[in-house]
Amino acid sequence: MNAPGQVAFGKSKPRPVQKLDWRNYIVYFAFIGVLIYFSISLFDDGFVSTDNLLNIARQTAMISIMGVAMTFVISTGEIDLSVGSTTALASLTAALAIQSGFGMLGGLVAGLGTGLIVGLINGLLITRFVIPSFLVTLGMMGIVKGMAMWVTDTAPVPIINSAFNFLFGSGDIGSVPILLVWTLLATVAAHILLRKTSFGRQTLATGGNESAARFSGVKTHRIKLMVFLGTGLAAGFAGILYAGRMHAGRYTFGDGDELSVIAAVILGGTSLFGGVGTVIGTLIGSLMIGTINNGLIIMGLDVSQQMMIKGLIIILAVAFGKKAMKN
Amino acid sequence: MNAPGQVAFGKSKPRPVQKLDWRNYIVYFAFIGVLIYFSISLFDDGFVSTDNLLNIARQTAMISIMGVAMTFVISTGEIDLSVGSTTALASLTAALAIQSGFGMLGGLVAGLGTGLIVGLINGLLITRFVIPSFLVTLGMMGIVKGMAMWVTDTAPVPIINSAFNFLFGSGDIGSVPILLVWTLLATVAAHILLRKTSFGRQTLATGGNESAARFSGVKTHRIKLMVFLGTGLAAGFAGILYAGRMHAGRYTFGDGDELSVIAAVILGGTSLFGGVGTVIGTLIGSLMIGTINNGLIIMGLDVSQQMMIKGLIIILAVAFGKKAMKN
Amino acid sequence: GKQDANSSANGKSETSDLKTQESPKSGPITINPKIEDKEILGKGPYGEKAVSAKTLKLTEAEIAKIKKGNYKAAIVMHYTGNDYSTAQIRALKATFKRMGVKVIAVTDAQFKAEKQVSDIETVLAKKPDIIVSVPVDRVSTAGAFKKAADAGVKVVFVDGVANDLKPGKDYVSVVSGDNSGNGAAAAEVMGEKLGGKGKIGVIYHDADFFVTKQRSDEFEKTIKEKYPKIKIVARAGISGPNDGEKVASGMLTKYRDLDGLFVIWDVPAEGALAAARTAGKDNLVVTTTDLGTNVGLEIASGGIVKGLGAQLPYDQGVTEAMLAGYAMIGKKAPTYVAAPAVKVTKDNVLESWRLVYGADAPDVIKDAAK
Amino acid sequence: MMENISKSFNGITVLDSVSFSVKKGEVHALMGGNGAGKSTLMKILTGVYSADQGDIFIDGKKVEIHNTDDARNNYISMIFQEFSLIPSLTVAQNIFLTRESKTSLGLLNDKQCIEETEKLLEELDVDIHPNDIVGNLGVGYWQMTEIAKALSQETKILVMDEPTSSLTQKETEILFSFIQRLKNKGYAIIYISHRMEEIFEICDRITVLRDGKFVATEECRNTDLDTVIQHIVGRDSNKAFEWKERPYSTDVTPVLEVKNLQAGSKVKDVSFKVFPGEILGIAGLMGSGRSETARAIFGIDAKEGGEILINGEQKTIKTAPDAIDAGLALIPEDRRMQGLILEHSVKENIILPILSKLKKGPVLDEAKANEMASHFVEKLRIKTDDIFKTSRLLSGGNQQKIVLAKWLANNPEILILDEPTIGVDIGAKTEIIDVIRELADSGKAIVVISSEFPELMALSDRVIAMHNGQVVKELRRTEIHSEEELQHAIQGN
Ligand SMILES: Nc1ncnc2c1ncn2[C@@H]1O[C@H](COP(=O)(O)OP(=O)(O)OP(=O)(O)O)[C@@H](O)[C@H]1O
Ligand SMILES: Nc1ncnc2c1ncn2[C@@H]1O[C@H](COP(=O)(O)OP(=O)(O)OP(=O)(O)O)[C@@H](O)[C@H]1O
Ligand SMILES: [Mg+2]
Ligand SMILES: [Mg+2]
Repeated sequence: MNAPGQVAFGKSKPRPVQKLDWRNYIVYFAFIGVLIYFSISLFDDGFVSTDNLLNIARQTAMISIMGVAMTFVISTGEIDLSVGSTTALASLTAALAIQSGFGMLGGLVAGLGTGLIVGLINGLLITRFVIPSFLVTLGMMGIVKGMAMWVTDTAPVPIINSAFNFLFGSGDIGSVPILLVWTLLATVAAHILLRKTSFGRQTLATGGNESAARFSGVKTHRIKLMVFLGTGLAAGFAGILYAGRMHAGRYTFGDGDELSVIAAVILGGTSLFGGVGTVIGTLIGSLMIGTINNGLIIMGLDVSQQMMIKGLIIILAVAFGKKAMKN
Repeated sequence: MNAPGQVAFGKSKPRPVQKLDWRNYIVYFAFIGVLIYFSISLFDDGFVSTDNLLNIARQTAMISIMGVAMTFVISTGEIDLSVGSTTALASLTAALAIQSGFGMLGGLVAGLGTGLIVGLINGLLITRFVIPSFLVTLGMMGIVKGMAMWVTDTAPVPIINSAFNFLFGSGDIGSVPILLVWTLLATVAAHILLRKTSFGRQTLATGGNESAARFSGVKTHRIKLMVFLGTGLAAGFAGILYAGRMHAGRYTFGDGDELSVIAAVILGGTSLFGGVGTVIGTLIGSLMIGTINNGLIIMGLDVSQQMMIKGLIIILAVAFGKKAMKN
Repeated sequence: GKQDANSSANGKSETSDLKTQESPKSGPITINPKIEDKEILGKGPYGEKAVSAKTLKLTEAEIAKIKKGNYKAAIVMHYTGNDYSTAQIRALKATFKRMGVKVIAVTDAQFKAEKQVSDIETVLAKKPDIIVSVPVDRVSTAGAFKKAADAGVKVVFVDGVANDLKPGKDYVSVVSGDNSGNGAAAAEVMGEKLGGKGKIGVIYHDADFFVTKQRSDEFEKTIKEKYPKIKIVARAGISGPNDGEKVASGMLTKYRDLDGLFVIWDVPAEGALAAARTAGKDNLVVTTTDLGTNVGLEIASGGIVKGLGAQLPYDQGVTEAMLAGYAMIGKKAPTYVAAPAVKVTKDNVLESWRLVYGADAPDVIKDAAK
Repeated sequence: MMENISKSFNGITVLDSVSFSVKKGEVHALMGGNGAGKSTLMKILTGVYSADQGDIFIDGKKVEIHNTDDARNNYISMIFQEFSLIPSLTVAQNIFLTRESKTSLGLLNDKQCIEETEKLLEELDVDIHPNDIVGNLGVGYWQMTEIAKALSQETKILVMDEPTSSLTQKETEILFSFIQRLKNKGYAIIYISHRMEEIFEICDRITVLRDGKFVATEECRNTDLDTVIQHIVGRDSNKAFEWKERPYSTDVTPVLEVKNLQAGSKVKDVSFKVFPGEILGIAGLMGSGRSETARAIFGIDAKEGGEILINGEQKTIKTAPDAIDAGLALIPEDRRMQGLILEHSVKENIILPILSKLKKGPVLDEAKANEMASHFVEKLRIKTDDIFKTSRLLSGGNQQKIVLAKWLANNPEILILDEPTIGVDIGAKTEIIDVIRELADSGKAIVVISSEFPELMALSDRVIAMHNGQVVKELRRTEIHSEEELQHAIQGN
């Protein structure tokens, strides 16, 4: 076959903005808007201090890390509701491993292993039995939560291993929190995986049109299995980070996180219907939710007011972000 | 947007082709299986007593009623996360109206009105601003929950109106709980609406393929607005029923119900991607969850065990129901 | 939300603890005799003065009589996800066992009043003779409890009663920890550690839940009355146990010069600890309520948490079972019984642990206390 | 009557001051290459898009059509090229959507809808049931449902956008008799098709568009095929549909051998061989089981019996990826459901089957991917603004070309094409035929399923006819002298 066309598509013309739809950019506008608003209104209250901004990074690390993994699951058109409870169980298995003298590495293996096993079971049930992922992971959420309560009868397990606690939660490298380092590592890795590798392409293809993907030779079941292993792993790691940050494992960690994680992903611009996904968007979505939480607390509002205003901001930010995009 | 890849590869099936896919029937098998299991194993513990079976009906009434409305929303490919908190607010507005002397009718109007307003705002935001319903209703969930906390500063409001309490929650007609009557009324009405009216047909069409539906003359935005009004109304009514059953309004009523409601709908066989929906399936899904909850308590298990086994049953019931369907 | 409210965690991290804290297999039933008689600050639902749990006793003869009845009991909790509940359930099960009472169900309402009503209905299907319950909400659960009472079930309330139920008639008794005393103890530790002056913050439970409300109210009252030079400059609410870190971080951002922080119970206090560590505020004085493992460890190792007020869930559970036993044999029971609060600091953390849980502290705490 | 209609998307002009008129009782063909703007023009008429400029007149009166309701109120209806059916609803439900008959209680009268649908389907002679779920049907039936839907509506102006692209001759003829009846009733019919022979069979006038510009309107009687083709492609071209004898050997091991294949109710007993360098055509009526055979071979449908041998070796093919590993490729007949990810760009679709060949270390070589995509966009003349355009926004024929490009890029050993040129314009069709021949010449085995006899005759070295799930006849191309012979073969006698 002859030389490929020298009509350089996408080179002579400006690169089209149309690669993903507006939703992917809204969150940037919305996030910037929220940041500016709080920076001005809460300037005197220390909102813009480096410490506080780093705090936001710390507080959102677990949601961000689970979010980038969830981006893959949602990109395939599936959902994983079990991440929150997996986080709890992983924090406990990690803590128990350390308590039993297996050291930092033992804790790491136990926590990640817990996540991987949950992800594996989810993935196998979804692909082999073709049960909707909503039901599988809802069931799994209960099972894992029950196990987390049962394993120590709801008692927390303290972790006395300062290397573990430093490396997986409490430490700072210079003035950069280790949690921020983990977040960035996870985001960059996931971004490359989604945008730059054939696995990422196949993930999006599976979500875009599963049967067309299969006709094109994509092993869609394997892709789905992999993405659930991914959320499992991320939830396990988030559990380790909770443990390191709080110097303990506890069954309440991560409680309700599934909703925050999914919210961050959707806010970031990934479509619940699959086929469209953005890791960076998810990170920004997570940071935005974290910033709102932080700002409203610093404002000194009641919990009820915080809830109302947070809801309002989410809706307004998206609506205005969309408007800004159009212009 | 419809879900590509959802439609199977078109295997030839014996005629007449099933109207809905296997998932709609699974829940019946699963439900019957669960009932039989508990009836045998818990026979001596009074599981099969009329009282207990009616209890299950009472306990699931609100979920069922919100579920049948949610069936429409999910059939259009959307989702409504705000029903739980709307329920809480409606119970409070109803209670406050009665407390302020507007009587039973006042309470009814206040509760239903609350629900309708929330539904209206959801619907308008989703159709006019084209924001994903997940984000709109997530935001709304926070706003409404915040309002419910704020309106009485988290204090419950007692209802001293025996007619209201009888009619909307605590009463029995003969030995039939009034909650069961409401559930059946709602289910029958919704079933007819979905299966026998052009509104129902257009709801399914909107979820099946929105742009094709629009080409065919379906006013898809109006349909979406209507289905959100529907969940709003149902949530308002569920709030009234909680209030009548508990003789009070309280900000925690319905907390987390959105997940149970959506679970009942999906378990019933409605697809999260839209286009396929079944009201009866939702009712059975809701009853099944209620039966499991009830049976496990009667079994006398610890809470952690209850959680684990409930999750297991959901997964197994669906898997076996599917197998039973195939044979 | 469905989250935690009043109390929490602790250490039954080694199974051996479990055995030691159970009461002896024979002999009369009483609460742990080592508990000292302290004045109870809180008042009963009808303004009654509290009767000390120490005055209760079931003799061997009475126990034998109860055993003959082959009674059934249901435990209807508001929540079971914290140590306060688990310790009570453990004590209830053990004590009922000695009384020959069968525990037929344990339920968890997840802080949802509507679920508790369902739970009561469900357990009634098993026809229990006794219900021991922490009511989620005194208003909205009243109907269900009334229904139980009307069905002849003897109800023992814990920490609160449902409206419109008459003591001695509709319910046997209400057993309560001394919540106010808990708050007062935490305030006293705060006052002592700060030397009577400084700026502090309060993280309270932003919900209509009287258990936690009594604690924070009494904390603030005690600070104002006893330590006028300590100023409460910041106040923020949490809605669940996982909010501690976020709220404390925000508070420390806004008020960099805080000297002390009271957190409503130990789980969010752990979050506050993480926040204080990241903010580099090693000299912050944190006090709280409930003796959980992690805060216990922190106190023992001389960390940021300096002390707390604790209740006695295990003995409270024993008390509840005893009162149910009273009802079974028609023995007159006091309608309001309270167990005192314990003030825990580094000096007495190991003894307090023994008092609270009837067992030795876990090794980690013992090591840290050395 | 439409006057000076212009339309552009994102600044790219798609229609440039086009005028077009159709009279009562006339069948007016609208022709042009892929992406010429035919569908867009008709969507403006039916209110799906609004024109940037220009006016529409009906019966001499200027009308405003801004949405599909306006069109309906003016009695305009359309068979859409991309189908306006709801996959999850039944045939009857789709046909009567928003126009259901009601009982006296205001409830849906499904029984009546089903009865009417039954009648309609009978008249159209389609063997589907009103209660069949549309999503479970093949494209051919899908298209028939769409036609039935249009015919069931009261209308004055009926637009048919490639109504026959997935139909076999039999259905096409039935449709034409319908069109004749409607024409006699005084309907105005606008007919879009790339099948030249049809145009001359039923149309009265022809209007040709090229690149969004009006080229000519001619009376059918006064023109001929060559002139029209010249209008469409803008140059001479008639080497097209001519079969060329190509040498290949049948003494060697067949590349693909199918033995007694059985799958589902539609594939009862299918055996055939394909030799290296050979192009095998499969002819058959709608529902004869051709597509099912292809799908069973490719591992999409479960096989219930028979063997697949590749280069003489027996292969177990349970899934599509298995098939691909074995060197097979299938171009599916349904580009919307199986061929494309409509929401993804042209480039993403083209490179999907060949991702593994585009690696640079662990990551994808984007530059090479862009090059590859651009190359095929050029080669198949896919009309798109750039390779990053969302596939859904391309014209139907250009979407089909992407599906082809996907598999040509993969360079498989055995290529099965199921209706490969649905909706592709006459110019591109000849080029695609050349590409397929080129592939065969390089020693690949090719199987072509097609309902268009001219195409089948032009391509195949050998043709097998299927009827009712069985191979009923095998003919060497040299033995076939006319389309009638093929027609006979597929009737099963
Ligand atoms: N919504 C849209 N956005 C951007 N471009 C569009 C859109 N709709 C159509 N186009 C472009 O307009 C051009 C004309 O498309 P149209 O569908 O009218 O072609 P057509 O003549 O019907 O071709 P075919 O014979 O292949 O169906 C194409 O290049 C297509 O890519
Ligand atoms: N009566 C029916 N009920 C349900 N599905 C049917 C029915 N008839 C056909 N189908 C489906 O329709 C598709 C077949 O349509 P199609 O027209 O492509 O058949 P075919 O055998 O490939 O013939 P051709 O390719 O000539 O059209 C298959 O997916 C088949 O399962
Ligand atoms: Mg077209
Ligand atoms: Mg076919």
